[in-house]
Amino acid sequence: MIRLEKRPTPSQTWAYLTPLVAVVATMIAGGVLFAFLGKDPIVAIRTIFWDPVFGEFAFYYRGQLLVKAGPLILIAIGLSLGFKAGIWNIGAEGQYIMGAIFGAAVGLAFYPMEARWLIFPLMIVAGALGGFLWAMIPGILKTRFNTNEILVSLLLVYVAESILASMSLGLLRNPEGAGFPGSRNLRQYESAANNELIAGWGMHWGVVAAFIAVIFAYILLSRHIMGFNIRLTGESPRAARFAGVNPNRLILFCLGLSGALAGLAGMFEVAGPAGQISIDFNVGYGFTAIIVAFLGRLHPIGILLAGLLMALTYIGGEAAQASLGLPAAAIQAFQGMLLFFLLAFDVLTNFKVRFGREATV
Amino acid sequence: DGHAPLKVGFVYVGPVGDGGWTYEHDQGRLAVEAHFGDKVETVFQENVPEGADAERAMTQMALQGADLIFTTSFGYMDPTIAVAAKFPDVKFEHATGYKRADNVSTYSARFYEGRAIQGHIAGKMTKTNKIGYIASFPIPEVIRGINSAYLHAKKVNPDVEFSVVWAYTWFDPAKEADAAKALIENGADVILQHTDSTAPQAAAAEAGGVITFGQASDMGEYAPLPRVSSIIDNWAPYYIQRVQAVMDGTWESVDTWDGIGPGMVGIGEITDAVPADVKAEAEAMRDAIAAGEYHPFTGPINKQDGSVWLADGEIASDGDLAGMSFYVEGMTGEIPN
Amino acid sequence: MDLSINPILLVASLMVASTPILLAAIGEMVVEKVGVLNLGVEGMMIVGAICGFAIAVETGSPAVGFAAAAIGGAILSMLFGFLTQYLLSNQVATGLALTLFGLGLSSLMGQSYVGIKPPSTPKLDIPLLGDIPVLGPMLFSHDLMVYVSLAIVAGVWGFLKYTRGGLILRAVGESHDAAHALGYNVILVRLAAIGFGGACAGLGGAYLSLVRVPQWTEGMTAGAGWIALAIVVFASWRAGRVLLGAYLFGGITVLQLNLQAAGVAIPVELLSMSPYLITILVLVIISSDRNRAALNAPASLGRAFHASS
Amino acid sequence: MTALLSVQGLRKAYPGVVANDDVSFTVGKGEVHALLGENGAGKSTLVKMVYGLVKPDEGQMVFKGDPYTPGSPHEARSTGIAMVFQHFSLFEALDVAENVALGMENPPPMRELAASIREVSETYGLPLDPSRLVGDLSAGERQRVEIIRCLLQDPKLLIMDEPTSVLTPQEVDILFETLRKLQAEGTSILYISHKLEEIRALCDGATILRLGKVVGSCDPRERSARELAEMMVGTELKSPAATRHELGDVSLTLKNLSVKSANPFGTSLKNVSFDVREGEVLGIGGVAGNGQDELLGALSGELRTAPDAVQLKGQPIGHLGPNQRRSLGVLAAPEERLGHAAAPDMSLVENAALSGWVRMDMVRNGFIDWTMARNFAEKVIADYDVRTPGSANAARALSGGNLQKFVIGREILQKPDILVVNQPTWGVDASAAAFIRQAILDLAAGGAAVVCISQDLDELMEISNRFAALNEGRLSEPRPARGLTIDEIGLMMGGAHGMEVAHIHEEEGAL
Ligand SMILES: Nc1ncnc2c1ncn2[C@@H]1O[C@H](COP(=O)(O)OP(=O)(O)OP(=O)(O)O)[C@@H](O)[C@H]1O
Ligand SMILES: Nc1ncnc2c1ncn2[C@@H]1O[C@H](COP(=O)(O)OP(=O)(O)OP(=O)(O)O)[C@@H](O)[C@H]1O
Ligand SMILES: [Mg+2]
Ligand SMILES: [Mg+2]
Repeated sequence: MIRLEKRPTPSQTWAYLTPLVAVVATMIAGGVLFAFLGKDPIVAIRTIFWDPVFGEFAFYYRGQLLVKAGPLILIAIGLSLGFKAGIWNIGAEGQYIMGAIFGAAVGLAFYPMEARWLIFPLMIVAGALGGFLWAMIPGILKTRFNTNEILVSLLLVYVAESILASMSLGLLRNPEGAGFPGSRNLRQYESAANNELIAGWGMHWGVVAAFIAVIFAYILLSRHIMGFNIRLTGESPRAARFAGVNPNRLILFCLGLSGALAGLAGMFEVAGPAGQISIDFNVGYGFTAIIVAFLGRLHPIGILLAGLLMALTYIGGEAAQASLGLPAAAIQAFQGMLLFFLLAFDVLTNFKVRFGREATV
Repeated sequence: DGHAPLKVGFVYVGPVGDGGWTYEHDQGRLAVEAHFGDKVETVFQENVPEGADAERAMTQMALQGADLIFTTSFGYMDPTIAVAAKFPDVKFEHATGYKRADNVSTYSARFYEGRAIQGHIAGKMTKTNKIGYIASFPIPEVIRGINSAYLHAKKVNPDVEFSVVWAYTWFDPAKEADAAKALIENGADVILQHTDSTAPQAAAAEAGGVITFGQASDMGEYAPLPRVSSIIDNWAPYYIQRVQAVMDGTWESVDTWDGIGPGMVGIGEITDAVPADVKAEAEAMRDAIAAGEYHPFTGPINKQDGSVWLADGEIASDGDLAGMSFYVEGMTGEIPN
Repeated sequence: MDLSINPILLVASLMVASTPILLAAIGEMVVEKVGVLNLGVEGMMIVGAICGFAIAVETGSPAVGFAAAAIGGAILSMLFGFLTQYLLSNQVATGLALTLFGLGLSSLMGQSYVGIKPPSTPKLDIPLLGDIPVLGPMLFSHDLMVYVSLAIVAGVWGFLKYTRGGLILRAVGESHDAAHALGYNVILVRLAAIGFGGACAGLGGAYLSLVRVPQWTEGMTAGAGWIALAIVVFASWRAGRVLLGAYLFGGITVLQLNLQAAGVAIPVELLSMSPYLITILVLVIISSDRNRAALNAPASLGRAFHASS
Repeated sequence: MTALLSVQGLRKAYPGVVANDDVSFTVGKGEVHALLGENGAGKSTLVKMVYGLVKPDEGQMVFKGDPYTPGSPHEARSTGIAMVFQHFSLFEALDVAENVALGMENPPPMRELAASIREVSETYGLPLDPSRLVGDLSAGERQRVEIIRCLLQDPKLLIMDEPTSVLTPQEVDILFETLRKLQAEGTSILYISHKLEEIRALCDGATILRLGKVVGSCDPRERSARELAEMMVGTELKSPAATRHELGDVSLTLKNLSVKSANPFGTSLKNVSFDVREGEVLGIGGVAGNGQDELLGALSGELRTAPDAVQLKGQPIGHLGPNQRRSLGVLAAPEERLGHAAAPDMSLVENAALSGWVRMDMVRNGFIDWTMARNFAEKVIADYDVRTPGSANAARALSGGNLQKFVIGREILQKPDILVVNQPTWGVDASAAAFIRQAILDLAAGGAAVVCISQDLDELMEISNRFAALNEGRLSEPRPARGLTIDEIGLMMGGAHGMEVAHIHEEEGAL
């Protein structure tokens, strides 16, 4: 069987190499899956990984990569801070929804007043606040009552979804929408719109915020005492307490920050790419971001790359659906495989793998 | 004949395997393929969320040379308009929406016509005088269906009562099953559903002594009992006609709202579980509606609060129907929000 | 207010409604009891749902279907077991990946089973018991799987409390290092528990697709696996309380629909969030007693084990 | 005496270390045989091989005349070998009977097992209640569980790896009586301990290991403790020298400190009071698990108390957190090196910043100056002779002794006014231990007040001015260390649990 020997220090080389190895392994295994489904594996892999970036319509897809990756990165950055400290916010989806509702509500409250300099910044604040408050619920329950934050944050996703449905059918319903569900389209409201900064580039304020978040997290983790405390708590909670870290404050900080970033992502999405609050506004970014965070090994730069990679598999996967008739489910299974391989190869960073019968029991 | 085939794209909100809404649209796509053979090439993308993803799916199809794109969910309305503006040479067909453009048509089905027939059968057949209605979301489409069914049940059975459960989902089999059971336990012996899974059918079959109607698809596997009839979304005739129009160069932006007559709403076979006289009445109503002789919303009809909506003999306008957000007189309970 | 809800029927239908989460939760409880956190319950459930459905349709026998569902769930869980136990991957992330993968895989497997009606699972009309006035229709008129799920709960309870196997299982969850030092094969014990958890989740999924709904559709578990996870913590890792938690959640879910059907004037949105809100509330009450919660939680939950001695 | 177990040419290599190399020795029937050696000499590895937990790379074993190759501890137990582990192999959330059952091959039904636990434990003078949770037991009682677990299986060979390090002197006496009784019944015992006087009192033979190799064997009854120690180390030993200096004012005062443990199985502190002067070392003894961790926590600031309960030169600091105390000059070095005093996977630079950033001024506007942190780490490494390839290495890559030197150095180089250390030389070899003790004495000589919590009584006698003992969260009255006898210390530590407790309370009352 396999035998693992713990390395005295994690291998730097493997830390960089494992994601590449995992992607290659996923391509091979995914190719087998696609061949099994009767598609040419080479074409399928090329459609997924190559065409969106270098193919005929890359001019369009490159921008779309940013549109898709933006919220994933923004949310994943927030989550990664908590995950690093051992605080498991699984409910970013709910915080994303609440951010969108808060942001949109503020924007719509001003309709049809035109004052972009006031309304859009207010929406940003409201979006962050919405996500923050929603994340504070598991935070406060955990610090006050020791309630498991994984489950509370998760259950609150369902609650947020109910609120979203009720908002798009009630309070925020477009009064000129003939009774149909869904709010006004914020993209058509100049003061609240989060449109592309340069047409066709895909870059909107949410993507800018994601890049800022990456830089912010990088500096926080590598230079700032707060980031040090976060890492320390994750490595060894007891040593953190010895170092003077207040665990409750850290829990609230991490949950609050991840909630605020998820809320921001929701707000930028509702005012931009999605355009409106609707029953099915949320599409799982909050859950996918968890995967992105781990795919990026909880490192800001890693998350940036992982977010882009994940966006690539979505966009390439959609292209493969439309052009090769590959079922959506195959893409989902393929993404699952990618994560499996990434997690599996991670072992190489911390362990030397030996094969053979030698028994260390 | 050397012509490149016409490329037709379909954007679906659910998986083609949902057995309901998306499934029936995909049946329409397959009918197009069967009808035109080599002359068309169809592509589709399933599980496309509304919003940015829908916009991308449409753009992608347009970039890859689609000539006609059907966008089959209400939530695709704004994305369809936005993408259509960027690709003026591509024709778009948006289902159930109300925004059009030079290259965007809208189409929808008058399901309330089928609901009238269901209401009639239900009113005649109920013994407990309690009819359960599993509703999805409180939107005009659903409210219209409830009102139509209620009016026609009430017409033949003044004692009838409707109880509505809002499931807040189009499709969640387990929840639909629970809702059906709750209604049955509450005394309902007829279940109408405006959600897409067959779970309520199964729940009714298990309970026994309950009748149901298929929704979206025929759900014929539950015939003759509990399913005694059904409303079928039949998009094939429309899709074939619109593809033909593009081929002929006669395509224009139109707003289509078709019912039983043109075949967009199909009434599934009424089984022998329905007494012959009731069946005959129901079929007569179906034919009258199809022929345009009868409109299910013909006055006098009052709103729930007792105010007059339609005077005697007055027929509801399409505008009123499209935005319907109230119950008719006699309905109990409130519409959420 | 005229509350025409019939409590007998309510109990009967909550038992059916709760069975899928009960099965998944009791399996997950065993997994967590042995010190492993598998967040992939949803994925294993849905794979069980399609395996059970497909095999039941092919063979015409729901019993064979259920067996296949258990095997399907267990096989999928072994993927998690291999990654977390041999390759020491992060359990949270691996569990999430399992859910993603399971959802995709099940849709692929189920493509040709959409719109098919499965063979029906017969109800046991237990002769004498079924005739007892109130209790008969309430408790003794279900299909076999309802009783199997109860038997599994009782079995798990008895196994953990009274048998040596159960003792070893708890010991491994408590301190894998000590268990290893005494010569118990930590990895094997854990794999067995993970497999059991997968099998139970598979059964729960199949109960959905074969009995409760019954049909196959993509994504039909609709979050039931997550609720099962919540129930385990809610139950503070005790079999009896898992039953209580699952029936409570199922009960509220059914009750809120019954309240709607009975025309009670409570806002629908509030009713539809009530199962989640009430679960959170009870969770808060249960976990606020810090010491008790800490005593019950398996001490090595979620920690990777690497035998280094 | 005929041979019960004989071991021939055993070898076991770990990556980078040969833990055992060509080890041979024999244990006779009814013999109590000692294994001696410094930390890391390979004693535990050797007995784990005998117990079937580790497979040897080379070599044979013969048990009762038959070749013996245990594949697992189960096999060892069925052959008649039982073991008490160095680090307890107990499960805190399970009860005594369940813990015992887990260590037996064919345990009887629980009810019978409970009865026999009660019976056997009383026969051997180690009373135990089978229904209690192990987490609620004291360290001494836990050890009884391990021993009873072995006794119930009627072992031919009983292996004990450092059984006395957690016992009071009185408990040690009871244990020895038990072992002599067993010996009289014909059971052989393989005994590992660092306490050479014990070995001289108990053992019939000894094998001495150094760096994995057998370097000698002897009859310990015929050697002095010093001779034994020098055989182990291979060189002469030298003891730290305390300089004589005047004590200053009272620096640290604890007044009726009571605090609840954060750990459900921990011991809460009850009414602890003492004061320490500048230049003084207060030694606090006691068996592990009697509130040592909590006392360190209450002093370091990890556990908050009433402000007045802890005072620095009369100033209340009980409500302050660790970093506020650090800025006032109160520093601490916890017992657990990996995971408490240091984060295992972080580099030494980061670990230097961990407790050093406040006092060494490494943080400006919330940003850490990593250059300063690196310089500090390198100063610790240089001044305290920490053997490591560099400051970028992870803490867990250091050996225990070197990491301990790093941790102690890190605190002392911050020039504390008050230093609290817990088990400063635990698991550290003789020369490193001497180095650390000297550093503590030098610190005190420079005018700092030092509280040294330790289970090593010799160490405490060697470095402290006054001595007090913790027992179940209560602290005895501190007394001058010079002139205390082992018996007196034993009584201060609370004696054996159970029977002796009442007796002790009388004594305390009489005082
Ligand atoms: N699993 C392992 N992997 C790698 N090295 C190990 C392992 N176990 C022990 N070692 C090393 O083998 C050597 C001998 O260790 P062992 O535990 O047998 O020493 P010991 O004599 O019992 O020491 P102590 O007095 O501290 O208990 C040490 O250098 C130790 O670091
Ligand atoms: N279980 C283990 N797994 C892997 N490596 C280990 C293990 N135990 C010890 N080591 C490594 O073996 C080496 C020796 O460690 P150990 O703590 O046993 O040293 P030691 O001989 O006791 O030294 P010191 O006397 O300084 O404590 C270290 O590099 C350590 O990282
Ligand atoms: Mg040892
Ligand atoms: Mg050591």
